[in-house]
Amino acid sequence: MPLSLTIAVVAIPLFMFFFLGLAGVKMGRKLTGVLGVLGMLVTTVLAYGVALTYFFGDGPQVVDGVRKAVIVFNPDWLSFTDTLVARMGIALDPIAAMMLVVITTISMMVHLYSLGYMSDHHGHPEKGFQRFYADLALFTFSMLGLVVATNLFQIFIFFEMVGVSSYLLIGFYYHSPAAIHASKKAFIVTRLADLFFLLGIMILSFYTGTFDFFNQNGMVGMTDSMEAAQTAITSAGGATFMGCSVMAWALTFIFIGGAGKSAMYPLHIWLPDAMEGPTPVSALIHAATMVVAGVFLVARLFPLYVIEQGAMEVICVVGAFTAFYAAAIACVQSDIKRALAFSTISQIAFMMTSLAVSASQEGLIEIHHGYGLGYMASMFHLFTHAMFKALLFLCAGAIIHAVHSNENDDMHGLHKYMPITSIAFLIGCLAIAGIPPFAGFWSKDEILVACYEKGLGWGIWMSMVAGLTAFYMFRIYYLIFFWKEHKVHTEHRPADQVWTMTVPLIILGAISCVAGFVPMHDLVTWDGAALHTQLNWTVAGTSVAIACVGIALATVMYYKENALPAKMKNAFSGLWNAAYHRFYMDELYQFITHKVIFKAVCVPIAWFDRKFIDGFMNLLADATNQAAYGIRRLQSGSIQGYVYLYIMGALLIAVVSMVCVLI
Amino acid sequence: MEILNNILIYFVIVPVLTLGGLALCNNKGMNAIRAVAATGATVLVALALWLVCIFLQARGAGDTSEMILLSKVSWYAPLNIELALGVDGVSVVMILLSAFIVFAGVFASWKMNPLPKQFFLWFFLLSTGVFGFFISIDLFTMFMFYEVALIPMYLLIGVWGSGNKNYSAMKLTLMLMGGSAFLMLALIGIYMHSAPQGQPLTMNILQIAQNNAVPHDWQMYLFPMAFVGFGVLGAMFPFHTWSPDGHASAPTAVSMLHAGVLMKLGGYGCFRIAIYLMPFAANELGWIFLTLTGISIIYGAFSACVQTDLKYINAYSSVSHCGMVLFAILMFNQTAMTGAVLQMLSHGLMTALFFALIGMIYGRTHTRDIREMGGMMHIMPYLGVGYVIAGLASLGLPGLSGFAAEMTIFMGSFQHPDMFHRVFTIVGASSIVVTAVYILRVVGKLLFGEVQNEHHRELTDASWDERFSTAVLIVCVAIIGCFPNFFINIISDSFLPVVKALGNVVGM
Amino acid sequence: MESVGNILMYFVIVISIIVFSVLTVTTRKMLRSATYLLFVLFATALLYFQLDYQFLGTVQIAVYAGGIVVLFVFSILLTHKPGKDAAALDVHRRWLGLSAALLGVAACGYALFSYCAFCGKELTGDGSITIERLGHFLLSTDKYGYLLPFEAISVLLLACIIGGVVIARRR
Amino acid sequence: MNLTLLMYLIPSLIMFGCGVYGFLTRKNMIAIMISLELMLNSVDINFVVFNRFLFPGHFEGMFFTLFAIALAAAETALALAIIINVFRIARKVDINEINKLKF
Repeated sequence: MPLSLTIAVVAIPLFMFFFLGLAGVKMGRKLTGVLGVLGMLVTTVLAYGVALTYFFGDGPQVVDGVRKAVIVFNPDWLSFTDTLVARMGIALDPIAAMMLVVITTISMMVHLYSLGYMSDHHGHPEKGFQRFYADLALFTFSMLGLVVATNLFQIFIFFEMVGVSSYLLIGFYYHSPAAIHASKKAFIVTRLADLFFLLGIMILSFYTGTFDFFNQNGMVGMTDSMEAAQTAITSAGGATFMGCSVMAWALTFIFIGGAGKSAMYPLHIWLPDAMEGPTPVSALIHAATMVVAGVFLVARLFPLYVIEQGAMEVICVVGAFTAFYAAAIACVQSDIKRALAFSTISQIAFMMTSLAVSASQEGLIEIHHGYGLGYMASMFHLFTHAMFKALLFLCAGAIIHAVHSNENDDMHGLHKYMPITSIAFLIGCLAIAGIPPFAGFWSKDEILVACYEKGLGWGIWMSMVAGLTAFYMFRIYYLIFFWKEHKVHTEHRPADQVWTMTVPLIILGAISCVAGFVPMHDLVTWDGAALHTQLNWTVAGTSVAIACVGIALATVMYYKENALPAKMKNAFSGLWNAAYHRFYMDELYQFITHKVIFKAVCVPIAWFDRKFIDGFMNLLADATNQAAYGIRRLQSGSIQGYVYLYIMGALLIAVVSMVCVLI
Repeated sequence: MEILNNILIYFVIVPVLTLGGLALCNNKGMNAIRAVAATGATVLVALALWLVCIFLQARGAGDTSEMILLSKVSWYAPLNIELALGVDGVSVVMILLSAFIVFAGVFASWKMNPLPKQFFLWFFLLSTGVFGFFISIDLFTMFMFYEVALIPMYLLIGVWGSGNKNYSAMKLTLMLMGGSAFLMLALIGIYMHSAPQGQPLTMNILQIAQNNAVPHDWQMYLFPMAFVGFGVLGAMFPFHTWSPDGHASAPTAVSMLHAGVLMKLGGYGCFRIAIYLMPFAANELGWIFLTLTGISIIYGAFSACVQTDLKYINAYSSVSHCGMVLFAILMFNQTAMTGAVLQMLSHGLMTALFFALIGMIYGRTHTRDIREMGGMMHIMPYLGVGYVIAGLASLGLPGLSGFAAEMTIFMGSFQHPDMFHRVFTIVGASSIVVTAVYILRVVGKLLFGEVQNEHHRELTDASWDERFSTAVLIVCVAIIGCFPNFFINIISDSFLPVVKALGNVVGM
Repeated sequence: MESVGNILMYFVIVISIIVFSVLTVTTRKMLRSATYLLFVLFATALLYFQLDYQFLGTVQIAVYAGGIVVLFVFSILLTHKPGKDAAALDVHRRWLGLSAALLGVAACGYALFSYCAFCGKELTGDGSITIERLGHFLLSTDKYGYLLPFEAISVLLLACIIGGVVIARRR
Repeated sequence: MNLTLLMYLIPSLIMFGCGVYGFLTRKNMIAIMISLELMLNSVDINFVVFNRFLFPGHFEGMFFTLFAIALAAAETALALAIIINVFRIARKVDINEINKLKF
C-alpha cells in the first residue's frame, strides 16, 4: 500500500466533516451515523495499511535498518519570508505512524459506540446527533493532521484545530451552563498555553530560520534540519535572555504549549471539567488522543530537548509532580468520569516524565548512539494507555447510560447487572495498574526502568505513584461494581447496553490484553533504529508487587461495604477535603481570572475608556460648546449695543491714531 | 479621453452611475432600487475580480514596476493637482475587499426602511469615496475621496441609525474631521516640500517618494500629523472613542462598510502616505506610535471583555484588531506589513460579517444586550452558526482568515532585530488569549444556554437575502484563511519600495 | 464781512438746530419728538437756502419735512395712545448714551479745533445753480453726470414701494 | 464777524451727538428712527457745507445730499412699514421686548 494514501487518511475525515455538517440536517440521524461510521472505517483501514506498510514494508523509508521520515506531501501554505515558510504537509515517521493507528482505532470505536450512546439523552432522542458526528470527524481530521505534521507551525495550526473541535464537543450539550463553562474554560486555558507555544515557535524560528522537522528530500532522517538548527543556536550561543539561553526559553515555552493540551500541572484544570462533554468524546479526546498531543509535541522536538537539558529538567519535575498530584486527587473523587480524568492526567504525566528522563540521563553523544529507553517507553505507554483508557471511559459511558448518573453513590453492585461491562472495566483496571500480561505492565515497566536509570529517587517516586494508580483504579472499580447491593428502580434495570456500545468494549478489552506484546522497541524509537531491551526483572518485580499491594488495599477498603473508608476520611479530613477539592486549584484560578483580571483589569479599563478617554473627547466638545455660548452673548441682536460698541471702537481708533500722531 | 481606457477609473464611474440610477428611482419602487443597487454592487465585484486578473497577468508577465495601470489627467495645473491613478498589490486587494463588502452590504440592507432610495444614494456615495481613495496616487485626489467617504457617514448614522444616533453621528464625524484637519496640514506640508529646491512641486505620491525631498526637520512635524490623521480613522488609542458609539448607532450595512472598509483607509493611508513619504521621521518616531498601537491591541481586547452590548464588543474588538494593523505597519518589515494588509482584509470581512449578524439578530430581538438574550442557537441556528464562525475567525482559528493574518504579523514582527520591537510583539501576541475570552464569553451568553426571553422563541431564522449576504462573507473569510499564500503573493512585493526607503534611512 | 441780517439769520438757524435737536431726543412724548424733528429739518432747509442751494432746501422741505415727518406722525399715531409718556430712561442707559455722545462730540470737536486747516475758510462767490444745469447733471453720462446713481435711486425707490406694499399687506 | 466753515460744522456735530444719544437711549423704535434721521441730516449738512465752502464751483456734495435725502425717505418708509407690521403682530414698539427672533 503506497504511503501517499496518508493523504486520504487525513482527507476523508475532513470531507466527512463538511459532508455531515452541511448535509447532515437533511439526511436524518440514522443515515448520518452510519455514513460517519463507514467513513471512519475506511479511514481506519487505510491508516492501518499505511502504518503497516511504513513499519514492515521495505520501502525507501528504511535505510540501513533505520526508519527515516517520509515526506509524502509538503506544499507551501503561508510564506512568511523567502526562507521561513509554513507548509501543510504529511510526513510519516515512527511516532506519526503509531499515532495514526491509535487515533483511527479509538476514533473508529467511538464512532461506533456513539451510534448507541448518542441515540438518546435520558430517554429523549438526542438533538444535534448529526452535529456530533460532524464534530467528531473534524476532531479526527485535526488530530491526524497534527500527528503527520512536517513542521512546527503545522503542529501549532492543528493544536488550534483540535482545541476548537474539543471546544465544540465539550460544549455539545450547549443548553447546560456547566457544559458551556467547561468548554470555555478548556479553550481559554489551552489558548493560554498555545500563546506560550507560539512564543516558543517565534523564538525558535527566529534563531533557526525554519519550522521544518525534516530535511527537504525527506529521506535523510529526523534531525537534519534540526541539526542545522542546533548549529544555528550554538553559533548564536551568546543569545541569552534573563540568564538562560534563548533555546531553553523557547523549548520551555513550547513545553508549556504542550502542557496546556496535556493537562500538566498547573494547566490541568480544564480537563476534569471537560468531562461535561458526552462520554464518547471524553474517551476519544480527553483520554486517548488530544491530551497526548503535548507528549507528542515534546517527542517530536526530542532532538532539540536533548541538547537543552534545562528545559528537560523543567519537564521532568512538572511531570513527576503532576503524576502524583493527579493520582492523589483521583483517590477521593466520587464522580467516576472525574476520577478517570485525574487518572488520565497522572498517566500523561508518566509519559512526560519518561520522555524527560530519557533525554536527561544521557549526554548528547550516547543519544546519537541510539539509546533512548524513556522515549520508547513513553510512546509505548501512550499507545497502550490510549487503548485501556478509552476502554475505561467507554465502560464508564455504558454505566452512566445505564444509571443516568456520574456519581458512584448511584452505582454500587452493578457487576450482577452488567457483566460484560464489568469484565471490560476490570481488564482496563488491571492494565492501568500494571499487572502482567496486560498492556499497561509492559509500557509502565519500561518507564520505571528509565526513571531508575535517571536516579533512584525518581524511580521510587514514580513507583509509588504507580502503586497509587492501582489503588485508586480498583477503588473506582469496586465502588461501581461491588461495595453493596444496587438499589434497583422498578422502571428500569441497569443492563449491558446495545451491541454498538458493547462491541467496542470487547474489541478494546482484547487490545488491552495483547497490546503489550507489540514489539514497540523495534518500531518506535527516537532515531528510528531498533532498540534492544530486555525485561529488567528487579524493576518489574518491584512494580508488580507495589501494584498488588495497592490492589489489595483497595480490596480491603472497598470490596464490601465497611466503615474503614469513612474512618480514614475522618482521620485525615483535612487532606481528604483538600484532595476532594483538587487542592483548591480551581478556586485559585477563579480568583485570578474573576477577581484580578476581570474585576481589577477589565472593568477599570472599560471605565477608564468611557470616563477618561471618551470623557476627554466630550470635554473638548463641551468646551467648544461653552465657548460658543459665551461668545454668543456678544451677538445680542440689539442694534443699540452694536452701535455703542461701534462708536466706542471708532473712538478708540481715533484716540490711538491721535496718540500715534502726537508721538 | 485617454483615462477612460484605464479600468481603474470605472471604480469611480460605476458607483456614480449607480447613484444616477438610484436618483431616477421612485422611493416607493423598492424593487427598482434593489435592482439598481445590486447591479452596481455586482458590477463592482466583477470589476474587482477582473482587476485582480489584470494585476496577476501583469506581474506574471514580469512587470515589476511599483504601480501598474498608471494614468493621469491634469485637474488644476497651478497647484499641480492631477487625477492620477495607479495600483499596486495592496490597493488591488483593498479594492477587492471593498467590492465584496459593498456587495454584502447591499444585501444586508435589502429591507432598508425608511427612505431606501436615499439610503442607497449615500451608501454608494460613500463607496465612491472609498474606491476613489484606493485608486488614486495623488495627494489631493486621495484627500478629496477620503472626505467624500467620510461625510455620508454622518447622514447614514444620523438618519438611519438607532439609539443615541445624533450624538454618535456627530462624535464620529467631528473626530474624523479633526483627524482630517491634521491630515490636510500634513498633506500641504508634504506638497510644499515635494521636490528639491527649484524644481516644480508635485502632488504625485510616486514622484514625491522618488524625490525624497521632504527635509528631515519637517518630517518630524508632518509625520505625526499624517499618522494621527489616518490613525484616528484606524481607531488608534487614544483616538478610538468614536468607534464604539458610532458602530453601536449605525445601521447594519453602514457598520459593515465602516468597520470593513473605512477603517482600512486609515491603515492604508498610514502606510502609503505617512511612512512611505516620510521614512526618516517614521524611523525616528515609530516607537511612539508603536507603543500607542500596542496599547490599542491589549486595551481594546480587555475593554471588550466587560461590554454587554454586542456592537460595543465588536467595536472594541475592532480597536484591538485595527491596532494590530497599525502595529504591524510600524514594524517596517515586509512580512509584518504584508500581515497588516492580510489583517485588514481579514478584519474587514470578519467584522462585516459580525455586524451583519448582529444587525440581523437585533432586527429580530430588538435588543443588543447579551444579558437579555440566550439560547439563540436553538432559535436561529443559521445565524448562530454564522456567529460562531465569525467568532472563531476573530479569535484566530486556522483555516479562517484571522489566523493567517495574525500569524504573519507576529512572525514578521518578531523578525525585527530590535529587542524593544520583539518584546512588543510578545505583548501584542498575548491579545490572542484575551480575544478568546471575550469571543467565547459572548458566544456562550448569546447563543448557548437557556432562552432568556420566551418571546424570542417565536423568532425566525435568516431569510434568503440575509443568508446570501452572510454566506458571501463566510466564503471570503474561509478563502483567505485556506489560501493565504495567494494573497501574500499579490501583496508582498508592494512593500519592497517602502522597506527599501526605510532601509536607506537606517543606513544613513 | 457778512451782512448783519445774514449773521442774525445764521444764529437763529444754529440755535434752533441745537435746541430742537436736543429736545427731539430728550422729550418723552413721541408726537412732540416728531414735531421737534420737523423744526430741525426746517432749520436745516433754511441753512441750505442761506448757502444758496435753493433747490436742495426745497427738496429738504418737500421730502423730509413734508414726507418723512408725516410718515412719522402717522406711525406714531398708529402705534401710540395719544398723550402717553414714554417710560423714563434708566440711569445706566442714559449714562451710556450720554458718554458715547459726549465722547464722540468731544473727539470730533477736538479734531476740528486742533487740526482743521480749512476751518477758517469763508464763503466765496455764488453757489447757486440753475434748475436747467441741475437737470443736465442728473441726466448726463459725462464726467459730472449722475445718470447711473439717479437710475439706481429710482430702482431703489421702486423696490421700496414694492417692499412697502408687501410688508404692509395683511396676510 | 465772518461765517467760517467751522461755524457750520459745530451745529452739525451737536446734531449728530444728539442723534447718537437718542439712538442709544431710546427704547421706542420710532424714536430710534427719529434719532437716525437726525444723524443723517447732520451728515447731509456736512456734505453741503464742505461743498459750498471748499469747492464752490462744483456740486458733488449737493448731489450726494440730494440722493441721501431720497435714500432716507425710502429707508424711513420701509422701516416704518416694518415697525407697524411688527406692532400689528406683537402689539409692541419697545425694542427690548421684541426678542422672539433672538438666539
